[in-house]
Amino acid sequence: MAIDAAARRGDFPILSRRVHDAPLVYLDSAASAQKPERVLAAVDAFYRGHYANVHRGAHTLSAEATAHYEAARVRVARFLNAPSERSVVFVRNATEGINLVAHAWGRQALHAGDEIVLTVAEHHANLVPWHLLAAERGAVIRGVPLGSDQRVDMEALAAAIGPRTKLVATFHLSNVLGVVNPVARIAELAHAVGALFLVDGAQAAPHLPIDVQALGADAYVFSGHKVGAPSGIGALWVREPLLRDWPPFLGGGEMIRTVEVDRSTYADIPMRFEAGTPAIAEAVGLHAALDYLDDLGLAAIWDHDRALARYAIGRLRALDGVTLYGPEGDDRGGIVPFNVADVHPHDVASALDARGVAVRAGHHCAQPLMRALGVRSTVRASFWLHTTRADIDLLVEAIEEVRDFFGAVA
Amino acid sequence: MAIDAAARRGDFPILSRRVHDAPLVYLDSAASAQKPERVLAAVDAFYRGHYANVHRGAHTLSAEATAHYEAARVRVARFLNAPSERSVVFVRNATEGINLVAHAWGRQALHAGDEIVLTVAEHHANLVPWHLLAAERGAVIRGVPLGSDQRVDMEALAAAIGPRTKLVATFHLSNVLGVVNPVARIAELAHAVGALFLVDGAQAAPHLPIDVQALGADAYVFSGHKVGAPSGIGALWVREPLLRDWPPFLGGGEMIRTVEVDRSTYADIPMRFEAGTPAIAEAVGLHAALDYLDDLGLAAIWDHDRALARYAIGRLRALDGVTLYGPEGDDRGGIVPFNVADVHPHDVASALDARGVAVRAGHHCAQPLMRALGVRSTVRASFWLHTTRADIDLLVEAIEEVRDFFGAVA
Amino acid sequence: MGFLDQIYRDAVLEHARSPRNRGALDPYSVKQEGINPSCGDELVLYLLVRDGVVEDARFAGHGCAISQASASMMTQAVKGRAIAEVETLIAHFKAMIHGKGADPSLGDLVVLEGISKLHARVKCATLAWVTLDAALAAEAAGQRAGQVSVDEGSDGSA
Amino acid sequence: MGFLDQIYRDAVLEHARSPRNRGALDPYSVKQEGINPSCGDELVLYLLVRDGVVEDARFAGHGCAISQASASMMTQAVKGRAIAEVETLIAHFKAMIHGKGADPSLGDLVVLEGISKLHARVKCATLAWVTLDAALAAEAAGQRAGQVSVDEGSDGSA
Ligand SMILES: Cc1ncc(COP(=O)(O)O)c(C=O)c1O
Ligand SMILES: Cc1ncc(COP(=O)(O)O)c(C=O)c1O
Repeated sequence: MAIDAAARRGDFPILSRRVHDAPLVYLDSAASAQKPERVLAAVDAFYRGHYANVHRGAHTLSAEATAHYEAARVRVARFLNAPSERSVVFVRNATEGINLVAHAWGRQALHAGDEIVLTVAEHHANLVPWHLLAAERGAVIRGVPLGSDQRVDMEALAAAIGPRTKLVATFHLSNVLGVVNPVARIAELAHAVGALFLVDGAQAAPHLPIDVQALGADAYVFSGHKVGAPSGIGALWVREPLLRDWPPFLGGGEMIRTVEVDRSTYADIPMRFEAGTPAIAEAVGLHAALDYLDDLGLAAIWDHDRALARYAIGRLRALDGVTLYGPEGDDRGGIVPFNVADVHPHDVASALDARGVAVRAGHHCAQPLMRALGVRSTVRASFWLHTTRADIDLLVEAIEEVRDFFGAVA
Repeated sequence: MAIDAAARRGDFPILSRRVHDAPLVYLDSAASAQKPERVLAAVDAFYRGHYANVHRGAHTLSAEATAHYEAARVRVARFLNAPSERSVVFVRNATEGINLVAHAWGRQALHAGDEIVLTVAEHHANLVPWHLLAAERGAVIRGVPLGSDQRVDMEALAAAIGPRTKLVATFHLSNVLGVVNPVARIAELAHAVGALFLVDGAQAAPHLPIDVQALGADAYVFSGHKVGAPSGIGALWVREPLLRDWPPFLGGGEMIRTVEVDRSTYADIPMRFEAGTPAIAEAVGLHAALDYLDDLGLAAIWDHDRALARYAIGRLRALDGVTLYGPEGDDRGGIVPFNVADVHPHDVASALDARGVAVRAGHHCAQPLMRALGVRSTVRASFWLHTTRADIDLLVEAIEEVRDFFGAVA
Repeated sequence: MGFLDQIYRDAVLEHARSPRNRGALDPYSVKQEGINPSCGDELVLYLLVRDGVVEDARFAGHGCAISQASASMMTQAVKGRAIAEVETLIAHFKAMIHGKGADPSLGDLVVLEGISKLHARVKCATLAWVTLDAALAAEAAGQRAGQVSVDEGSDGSA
Repeated sequence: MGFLDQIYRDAVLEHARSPRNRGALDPYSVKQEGINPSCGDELVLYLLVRDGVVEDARFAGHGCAISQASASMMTQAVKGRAIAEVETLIAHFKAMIHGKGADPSLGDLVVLEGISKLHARVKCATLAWVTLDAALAAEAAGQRAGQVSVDEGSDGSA
């Protein structure tokens, strides 16, 4: 079933809002997705009917809340096609998931001179945790450049991976270039040298079918807020035999087996990695969001996304003075960065906002990539299942007016 | 204004629920608080009207979401009477707040042989992070016992604090004993040797007025879910000159200044400690919850709490075969642990649950305290602003039936 | 207390009050500790296994009526059975306690079926069985002692 | 685009297109870098301070129309003023941009007041001023260079 985006708009209450007297055209889904009614309703019903702390109480509400929370874990495992929910850990967001790996795995596995392979197109979330870890452990980071086609340079990647490589960490779908990384191929390269392979799925999760087993990932992270779930929840999946061996990261209630005043022993997975009261209602919301996406079908969403990308790229390319970034092809989803000649991206974004069109401007938490593209920042329009061609037409119209309005402002 | 608990019941949608055909009597607020309508409405309205990612976009929704999020930070500062919101960091829960201190402060400040002073009455959240840290840094943990009155033994505490003490970390209100710790006095002892003084305010925040300056705390943590806010949010406050000097903990977007593929520099406080997309709507919910509490008045809530504790202790003491724990006095809030002779706490809790009365049974994430009390576990009834004397009467009635039902089961 | 009666059936209360096979076993082939971290309850299970048969089983430790009754009935049920049979019994018990119905081979153990409706207490009922499972694994691996948590080997119904 | 016109007033666009006092200053007493981490824009501000007076001010760097216009107008406004006067001006500018009204002493700078309504862009307008503030502090401390982020010295209206 193809996505009927115009009909889907009705699923998102906020899309009926007006901004500066214009109807809202939300083209910032890559920063954070809006929430379908179904998610809001699920969270609200949970608080009104079943809320309590989890894993703790001997009473009905607590048992119900625990069942809801653990059902969400099973749901995430299914969404990722993970073999078991035992190695699904709830975190705040993709960022925390990556930091968890850096601490629990990295602080014991990395030694001086060991190497971490990253690409210049990573989000800061998949750079900074490794900077902090490398500084502590004396490890070396190898940055892989883009090829001339603005995809990750696979030859350079293969060359960067060597006998000292302990980790390869890269994105599944780029939050700027909109392109899918050949993850399964990278997994082979990483595994050939025995390195851990972590995939940052923050942008892929809302857009593509994910199968962590087919991808060959050892660890996979994503954020709930980008898939239409509430803020404050995300998930980390790690291959089970690996996760079982990692020491704890955060300490506190729920993750223990026995505690004395000066020492403790720790619970088995996944509890070992979930210290304290978790984001309970947020997990329930994540469950509802994944149901919503799977009902529509990730394959259909990905088709819709790519069709919109082709349409938008075609229309924007026809505009004088607009520069587009990112590759074209069947591996290109609906994230479209561009610049307007002689107008700063922030001014473009404000001018679009004045017409109700919400886009992002800046470095998109990808400063190294900006440098690789030879820019300081870009405008970025990003699409999702509720985005229509009409939205893109409004974007194009608004960009035309921007040029008129600003004339040449350096 | 005194708290009219019967009227307040109407503020909490879940309290009209029935459990096993009986009206719900929720006496597990210490594990997690139920949510007032006002909080649910604030979160829902935010998602329907103003949601977007924060600190990132140049469009209206993003600016509105950022204003909401930052207003919540200002609100938390006011709730704690902190001098500035700049040193309020949003975290998932109290547990993460304590772990943040252990990592950002502890990993650079602690050296082999340095000492950490804790009490046996701490929640695991205020024990395990220090176990992990001490193991890494070669530090020594000194556990302070209870006195014969089941309060922290202040003489032993004073004796445990010495020239090698680098940290004193203790609770404000005990999650088991229901007693307030003399925090300001402990602050003096800690500061006399130049130690950092961290206060675990997880139980205090829903029940007492908090003034971090008057308490002399260097760091104070609490969880949103215990004050009627959504799950997935909490706050850490740290005295500003201290926090400003701490290195980052989690790495990622938002907490950086500049990023290259192999190194980064970091933002100023509080952003330095908030990597990735935060719990945005949850912060909005926390704001609403703190408004709700301050409108009622924390001083009034504390009076209500203590009056309920006196009433409950009086009634339970009159029951044969019921053992109560925790001190009595003006420093005792509405957390009442007890055991029923010859019936295991879990069986008591299930029997109460069958009558709609929700209590917790177990070690309450305080295993060292259980040992100190000479028990393996207890039942715990805990009260909040919606708890009435009628609720306590139902509890007492149900306990009487428990004894009849089980007879003597060891 | 109609609901309670379904959980705490007379036979359950009777086993809880007068547990069978309580205490240590000597000699034993494996001694396995099982703990429930959420409440701190612990069980110590002793098995004497010879020629693929559980010749004797006893248990010690502390726990609620449900965990004690479950352990008591379990030790009765496994004594004298072949390991393969015991493994089938474990599977059937776990299925029952997770609400998937009671296999006839469970015999008297069906009085514990009601607990499947009391999610908060399922772990109390399974503690003895998870410990038994781990004890058999330890025995097969030639170990004489071990520790297991009831959270382990979760099957998604945690 | 009525809303836009209130923000990008003619004078603002004119300053953005033809910024005054652009480029490096030599000699200078302090060179202060200011950055906006959320977009990566940077400004380098040069001041020549003598006998408590800002004798000259120039700026370099990259930024949007608002940040460039703000820097251009700021350098014009501070030249020749005593440090105490400049500090008052900074305070008045920050008050205006945070929606607390425009003090008459701001003169031409009032054309930037509309930006107070565009929360997402307030930091663009304040970048030059935060940098100026830091430059004066550096100068007072006898330093010749520094770096500051526009997130610093937040007053709760981040
Ligand atoms: C005294 C105390 N400290 C810390 C915590 C941990 O709170 P959370 O689980 O929300 O992190 C709790 C709550 O369980 C508590 O009662
Ligand atoms: C590719 C990529 N990775 C990681 C992240 C970080 O996600 P979050 O901020 O939810 O942790 C993002 C989103 O901003 C992203 O686009």
